[in-house]
Amino acid sequence: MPDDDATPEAEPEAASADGDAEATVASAATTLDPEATELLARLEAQLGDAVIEHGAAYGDVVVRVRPDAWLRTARVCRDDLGCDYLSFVSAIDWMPAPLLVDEGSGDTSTPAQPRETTYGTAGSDGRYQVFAIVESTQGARRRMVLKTDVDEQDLRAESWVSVYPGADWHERETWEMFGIEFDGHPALRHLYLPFEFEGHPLRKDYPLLAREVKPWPGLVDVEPMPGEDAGEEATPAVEAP
Amino acid sequence: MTTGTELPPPGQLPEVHVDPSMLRQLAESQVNVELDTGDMILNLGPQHPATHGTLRLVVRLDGERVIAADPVIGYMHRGYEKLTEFRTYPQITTLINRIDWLSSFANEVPFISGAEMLMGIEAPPRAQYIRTALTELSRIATFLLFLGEMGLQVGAITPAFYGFRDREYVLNLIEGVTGGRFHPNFNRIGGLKDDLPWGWYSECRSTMAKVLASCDEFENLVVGNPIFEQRTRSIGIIPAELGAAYGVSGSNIRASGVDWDLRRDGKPYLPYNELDWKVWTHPDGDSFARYWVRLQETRESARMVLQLLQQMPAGPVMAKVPRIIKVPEGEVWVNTENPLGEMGYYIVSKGATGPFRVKIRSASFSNVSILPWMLRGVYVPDIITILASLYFILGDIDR
Amino acid sequence: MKREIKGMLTGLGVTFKTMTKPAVTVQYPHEREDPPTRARGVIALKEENCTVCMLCARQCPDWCIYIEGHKEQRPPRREGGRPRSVSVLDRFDIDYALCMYCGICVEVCPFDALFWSPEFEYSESRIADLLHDKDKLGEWMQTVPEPEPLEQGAVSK
Amino acid sequence: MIAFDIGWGTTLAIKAIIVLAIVPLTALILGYVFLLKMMSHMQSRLGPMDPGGFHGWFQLIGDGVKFMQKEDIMTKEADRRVFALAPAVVVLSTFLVFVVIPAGPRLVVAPLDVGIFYALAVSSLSVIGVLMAGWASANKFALLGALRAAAQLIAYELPLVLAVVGVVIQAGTMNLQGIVGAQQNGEIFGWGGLGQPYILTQFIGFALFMIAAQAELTQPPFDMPVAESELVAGYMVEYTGFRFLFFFIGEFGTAFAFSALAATMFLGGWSVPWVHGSAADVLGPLVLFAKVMLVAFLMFWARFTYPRLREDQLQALAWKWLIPIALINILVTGVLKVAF
Repeated sequence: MPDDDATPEAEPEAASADGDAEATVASAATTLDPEATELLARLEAQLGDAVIEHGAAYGDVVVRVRPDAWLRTARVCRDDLGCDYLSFVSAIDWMPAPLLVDEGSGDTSTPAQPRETTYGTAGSDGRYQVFAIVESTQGARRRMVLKTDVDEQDLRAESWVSVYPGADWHERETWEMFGIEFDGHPALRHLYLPFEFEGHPLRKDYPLLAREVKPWPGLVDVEPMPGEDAGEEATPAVEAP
Repeated sequence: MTTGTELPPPGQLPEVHVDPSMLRQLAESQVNVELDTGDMILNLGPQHPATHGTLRLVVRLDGERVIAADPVIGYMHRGYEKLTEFRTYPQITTLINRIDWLSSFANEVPFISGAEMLMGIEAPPRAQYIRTALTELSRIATFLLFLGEMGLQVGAITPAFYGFRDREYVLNLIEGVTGGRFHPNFNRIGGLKDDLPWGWYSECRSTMAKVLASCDEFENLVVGNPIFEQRTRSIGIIPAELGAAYGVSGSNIRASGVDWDLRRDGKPYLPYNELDWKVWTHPDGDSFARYWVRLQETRESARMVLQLLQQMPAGPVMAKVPRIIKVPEGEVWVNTENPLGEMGYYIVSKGATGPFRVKIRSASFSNVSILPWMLRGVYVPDIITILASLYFILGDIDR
Repeated sequence: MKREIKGMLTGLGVTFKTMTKPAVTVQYPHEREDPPTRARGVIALKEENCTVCMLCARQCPDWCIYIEGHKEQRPPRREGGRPRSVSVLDRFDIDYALCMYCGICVEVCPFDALFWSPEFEYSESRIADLLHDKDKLGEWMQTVPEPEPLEQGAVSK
Repeated sequence: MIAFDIGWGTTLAIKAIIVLAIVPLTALILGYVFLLKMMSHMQSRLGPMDPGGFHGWFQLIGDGVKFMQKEDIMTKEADRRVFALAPAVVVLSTFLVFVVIPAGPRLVVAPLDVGIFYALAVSSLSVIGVLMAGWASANKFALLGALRAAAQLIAYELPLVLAVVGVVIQAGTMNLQGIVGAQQNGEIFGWGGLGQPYILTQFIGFALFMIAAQAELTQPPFDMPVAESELVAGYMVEYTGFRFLFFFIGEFGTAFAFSALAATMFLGGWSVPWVHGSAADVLGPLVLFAKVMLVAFLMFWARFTYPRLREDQLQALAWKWLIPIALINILVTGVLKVAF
């Protein structure tokens, strides 16, 4: 299992001032203290080849497992690793959001995300990923981030309700927001949204309607002075933070 | 008794051997048919005094006893996780202190410390101390309201006013520093917006004395009261392992005997290890235990704030941060001990001025998810006691 | 049984004791309790400092600042120099019906044109009247207090 | 006092009209002094200060006018006649109790011989009114509130009556004037200076009466039927405007009535030890009013301090504790009565 190093490739141009901070960021992200590595080793011992990839995110172990071993992972975590506390189950849509506004219009109301699709710690082999965090309230009190991939054509994942009853609501919310079916879930029905709501809002391609209704007040330009320097571009598009 | 089928002539009725138990069962079914008592479906909410906002509880009653309860949430859903994808970090700080609006400063701390971890920036010690003091002050404000509110839900009108009166002093303290009573918006990546105003220490010490006095008042008025004990002892018991499996956190799980407090056991995010304080637990796990644990935690927080004032280091409150903040790529999970329970943010950043995805884990969402299990076979008045003792905020549930 | 009776009586004692002590109510219209100096009541605009850089309007999460300006020719500072072109503010409205008092605009303004003032008695009967123009924002400039001194141990910025 | 004789019919009518005028006034006074001012001071706030200038005395009258001009809403599925009649029945029971309360040697509408028995019997009429209200409003919360009220009021009739039996044994008569007389010229171990208010000998009876009266009035710690944090307003939830005013008058009028009964039976009613004859007619009402205020203070003090008992707990309290103690109290009083 290659210890996938999650050092950030894109060198952020604005953070050049704190070069040394850059080094500490990289090291803090990847180092795993002994307890975390021991926890990871015990998990891998139980699951064997189901663990595809693992990484570290600021002191927490991130483990990606095969979709068919998702329920087994939960049972292993609760029974063998002592992670009796389920923090949450949710999903991520890795596709970059479509550009709402054409490039040159100087609309900086939304932070400009990179256009190409990159996957976070422990990678992903598809657009959707279900991820959960389990913690232990006894003993070493460690935490673990578990991820599994979801096939884009057939959005399915195993439900954790039989192991952690608390997952019931989390999975209902994830189904509602991302459209990922959970097999074995007692009653997948709407939790937040009214029952006649179509579409899955947290998907990246789902538009934020509030922003299309009202024009952005920041777009108004100061009209150029009448007469000779009308050609000069009105307000230098200040690089908005 | 299905009519309509042609009965054979009397003489030829088939010889039927009927055993006695069948007869009793037949008689009973006869009775049930007559007394066909259908269950009553009662809608508690979304406008209801006991639901702290817009939670709707569809309850199926048999007389006054609950057969099944199904919480319906989403009336306050503002879609924060979607909004965070369209905002920069300073703008999200103003957003997230509206999730649990009673302890709003405590909401900002995990998000900002997560962003600081991603950027590798360390807030100066004085800023860390002021952050801890303001988090504990918002905890005191939330719990004071709870101590009064629980009395109101169980029937006593007076404690609610004591709770609100003492909470005003604490809110004035927070407003003195941050400028906002409810939504301070005081955290910045790398530290705080400003430093403490002149005279804040003395005002804080006198307020903490008032808080401790009001805790004793609640002890006498509510905890000592036998009617309150009768109404809350062994009502709504949460077993420790089931609570953990449902994700119940904070004082609710500590009241079931789980000695787990993220300020001490979780990732170090604020200088709690430099203070000496005790994590309070209670073995019973019933509504009384939850009230009692929160009362002790209010006192503990007041003592903590006094210690913080003692050891407050001098120095700047803002680290050196580039003017345009671009958080480098990476993922971080930061969870803190908010007054209502474990509040955490899973921030996925791709190097832009705003995060790519923020998963907001709010405490009340899981605390309320245990309700269908807890409310089976409970009286109607006890539903209200359990709802009050769980102490959830609707903004926290619906995000 | 004795513990219960004592519990009941101490409860009565608490309410009686509170009845004898003076109430904490501040009777608002007659008595006033003014908010702390840092209270974020309303945003005041100092028009001379504003250079129509639009940063506040861009950074506002609620999109409630509407600005319009135009450019003008100003005589050069030194006599031989080139005439300066300066942006002048035509319209600077803040819609207080939308504003959530987060303070990003006051903070992000590079020319210190926006200030907080603890003034809070500006409610209107019609929600549309909450859209205040730059004259009203200018009037509030008088109510902006001096920044108060900091606690010991603070390093003044 | 009145020179010419105007026949007992008209005097009865005049007295009845006076009582009809007094009851809303007493409800107003009690509501204002205790519900508005005392409750707020107990909660470290001032209560209404602006209406009417000095300490907001006009507040409740203003509320009354507000209620009267409010629209009278009746839900579509409501059982119209029963819905309209319910508040009348509740208030009727309050007026009937006042008939028998003496405010002076001659200031009583009808000095019935069965005085106290009549008063308690009539006060339980309100149960029917409450049930009617709960049933007619076609609202689940109201129905729950009404059923709880029925169970509670019936359960607390018994301790109420048993608490009074001690006094009746000691006074030898059920006529309220007789009870007041007995207390006026009885003496404690030979010293007749202070008369013999039955609270000294019947303090258990007094405590039981107060607890049972608290339950009859559905006030905390027994306010299950009107549990504002659960059933929003119990059986009163669908009532608005003038009909709600009826319930308000009913509630505080009955509170005044029970305080007056308690004052009459345990604190010597209108009697002051040294004053007899016609002077008592002038002083009587004031003395009674002062004693009523004292008793009502105890009632409302408990109301603003205690949380609410669940209905199965308050039933257990009634059947397992109050009734046995009341029976023992009657036994002891009977034995002492015979012995001395």
